[in-house]
Amino acid sequence: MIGDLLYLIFAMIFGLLLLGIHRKVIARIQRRPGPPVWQEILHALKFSFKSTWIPQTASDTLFVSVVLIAIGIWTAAFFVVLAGGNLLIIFGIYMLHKIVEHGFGLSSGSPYGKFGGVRSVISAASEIPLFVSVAAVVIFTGSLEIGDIVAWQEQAGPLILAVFPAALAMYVVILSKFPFSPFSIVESKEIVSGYKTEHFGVWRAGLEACNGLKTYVLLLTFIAVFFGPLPFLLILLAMILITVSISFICAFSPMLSPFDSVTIQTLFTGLMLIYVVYLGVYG
Amino acid sequence: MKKKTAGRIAGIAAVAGTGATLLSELGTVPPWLGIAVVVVTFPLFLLFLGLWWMARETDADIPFLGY
Amino acid sequence: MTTAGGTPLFLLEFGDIVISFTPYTTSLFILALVFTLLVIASRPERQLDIAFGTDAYMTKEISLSEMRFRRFMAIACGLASMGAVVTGDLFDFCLFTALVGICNVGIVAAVKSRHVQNAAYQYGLVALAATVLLFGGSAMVAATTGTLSLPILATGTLPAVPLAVKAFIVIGVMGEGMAPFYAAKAEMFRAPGAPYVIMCSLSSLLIFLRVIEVVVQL
Amino acid sequence: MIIQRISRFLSDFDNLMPLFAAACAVIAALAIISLPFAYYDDQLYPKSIDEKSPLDPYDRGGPPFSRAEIRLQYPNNSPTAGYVTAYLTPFSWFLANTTLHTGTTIVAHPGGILDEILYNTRGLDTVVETAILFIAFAIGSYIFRKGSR
Repeated sequence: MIGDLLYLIFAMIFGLLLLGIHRKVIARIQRRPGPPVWQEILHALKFSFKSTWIPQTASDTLFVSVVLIAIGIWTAAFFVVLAGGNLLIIFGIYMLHKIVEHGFGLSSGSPYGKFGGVRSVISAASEIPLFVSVAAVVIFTGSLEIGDIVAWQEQAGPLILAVFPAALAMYVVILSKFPFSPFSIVESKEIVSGYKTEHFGVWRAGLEACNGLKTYVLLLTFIAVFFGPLPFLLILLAMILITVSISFICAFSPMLSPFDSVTIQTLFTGLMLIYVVYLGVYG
Repeated sequence: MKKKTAGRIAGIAAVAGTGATLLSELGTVPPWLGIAVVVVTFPLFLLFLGLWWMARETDADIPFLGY
Repeated sequence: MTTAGGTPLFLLEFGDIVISFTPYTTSLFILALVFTLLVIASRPERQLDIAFGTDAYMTKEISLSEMRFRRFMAIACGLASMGAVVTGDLFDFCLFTALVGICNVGIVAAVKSRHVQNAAYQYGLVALAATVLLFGGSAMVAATTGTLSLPILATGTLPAVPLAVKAFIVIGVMGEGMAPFYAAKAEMFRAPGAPYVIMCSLSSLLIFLRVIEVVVQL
Repeated sequence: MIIQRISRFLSDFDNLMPLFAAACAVIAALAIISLPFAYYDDQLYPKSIDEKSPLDPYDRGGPPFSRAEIRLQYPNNSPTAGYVTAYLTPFSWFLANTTLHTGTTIVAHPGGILDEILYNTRGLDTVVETAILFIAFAIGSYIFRKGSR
């Protein structure tokens, strides 16, 4: 159990490292030198050393507590995955990250933050593909407990072979949460930093910590659900590989305009829905 | 917030989190309770640790306003 | 007795309606509770507006009476979503969902912005229409299975609910909570008063998360 | 591009109602195609419809103020089901077991009094139903007052 605590801190740092690798790979593809891979870890530390206060226009309780909630929900998600808990809880937490984004964006009173928050509401449509992939997983494994799903894969092989479209849907979901992706409209540069604009100092450091943990947990869930039981080092390797593949997509594609991003994700959801109904009826 | 307060809260959160984890390992409290305590205390610990190590111990400088 | 959300930790009995706390519904319940407490504790932010082309900017203040009313609505919305995520009865779930829908309109009804109110009006119309599907769906569930109790429906011993009926319930919840029909909700979000406005989106996400569990186990 | 056209249509909230109506129409069509649904007649509320009664669809049968026969989902949770006082909120249940004055407080609970009229058993439903009405009334009155100021 104490090991779990250390693992939690490791997950946070490794998640930040993955984000750093992400930036580095994008930079190298675009023929820039790019920051060192541990840049995001340094970022988190740097922000925690900066001066901290609360903007005068902000709704202060919300402004601060939303940072606590952001770290809290992903800590909970981490333990749920670790314990092989319910997949629905993970997705619930994923959806709640939206609320956290709204809270970040709206609580400060800044117009940039507000636009980030409003875009986060618009992009809520990207959550739907996720649920459709759950349905496909349930049809095959008959359970929503991550432990059961992993156990099922021990006998029947990785789920990604059985339900490839569902894995693709979940991949898109992870992609939309990565910075610089075509779907990351909530933090695009024309609205400064989107919902994070007004959170600086320790608040931002907390957000960075949450981002690291979030990246780790999402990738861990993806690997556990679609690749089955892997040894620890192989999991880390798989995470790096998935991150690199996402970096390639991010490097080669422009960011979509907000409503286009949603439309494309919605179309994708429609396809997934048809696939799941097909699976449910004929599978 | 004073440096001392922030440090204390971070300390309490750290002790509570590790304590609950230890207790659940020993079987005194059920495992879910240990996890729940960690979920609550971990964010508190992180934030107040940050607030603690950057907090000023003296008064701030007079800001430069002469543009 | 295992449901899609896990084995119930305990069941709270309200006569023939049972409120079930599975790990899943409990976590949703706690989140709704936390945000409701936040609504009670926090004051609205003062939104900044920049007048384009000039250096001028102004803050939008929320008057006390408006704040009170919106806080009341946001708390009601929080309570409704708490009810919706834990209830173990389909009809009851539909009722709570309808309550969430009407509270969402209430949260922004007091805002003095024509644009926001127009969006809220459209949203209100959709929420109104969605109740037909919602209650129609639950009535059809009762007709085809003879029960409304979700834990009993989850046992899988009853006749299967037709796919179209499940779709009725899902689209009803979508109409109430507006998950994919996001346009109006996004416009409603432009209203000042962050803690209250967040409740709109939190409640709709929560009922949506819950309906996934409900539909999976029907 | 077609995607841009779609997203422009979606982004206008005035198009919301047509969009939702279209979605409803599609699903209703789906429901009509999949008809008939099997009717499961072992119901919670056993019905004996007397078409000759002047109260026809609303005649719930049985003499008033006596126990109505209801097939319960959870019989052990509601020992008093079928009686007029079947549903008591936890607080009034506590009062009823400790004092002799619940009868005077039951009217204060919306569920209590409405149950008498409606269902005899599903008390929580009636509480939520009235809550919806109250909220709608609150919004309506607030907007009305705001307009008159």
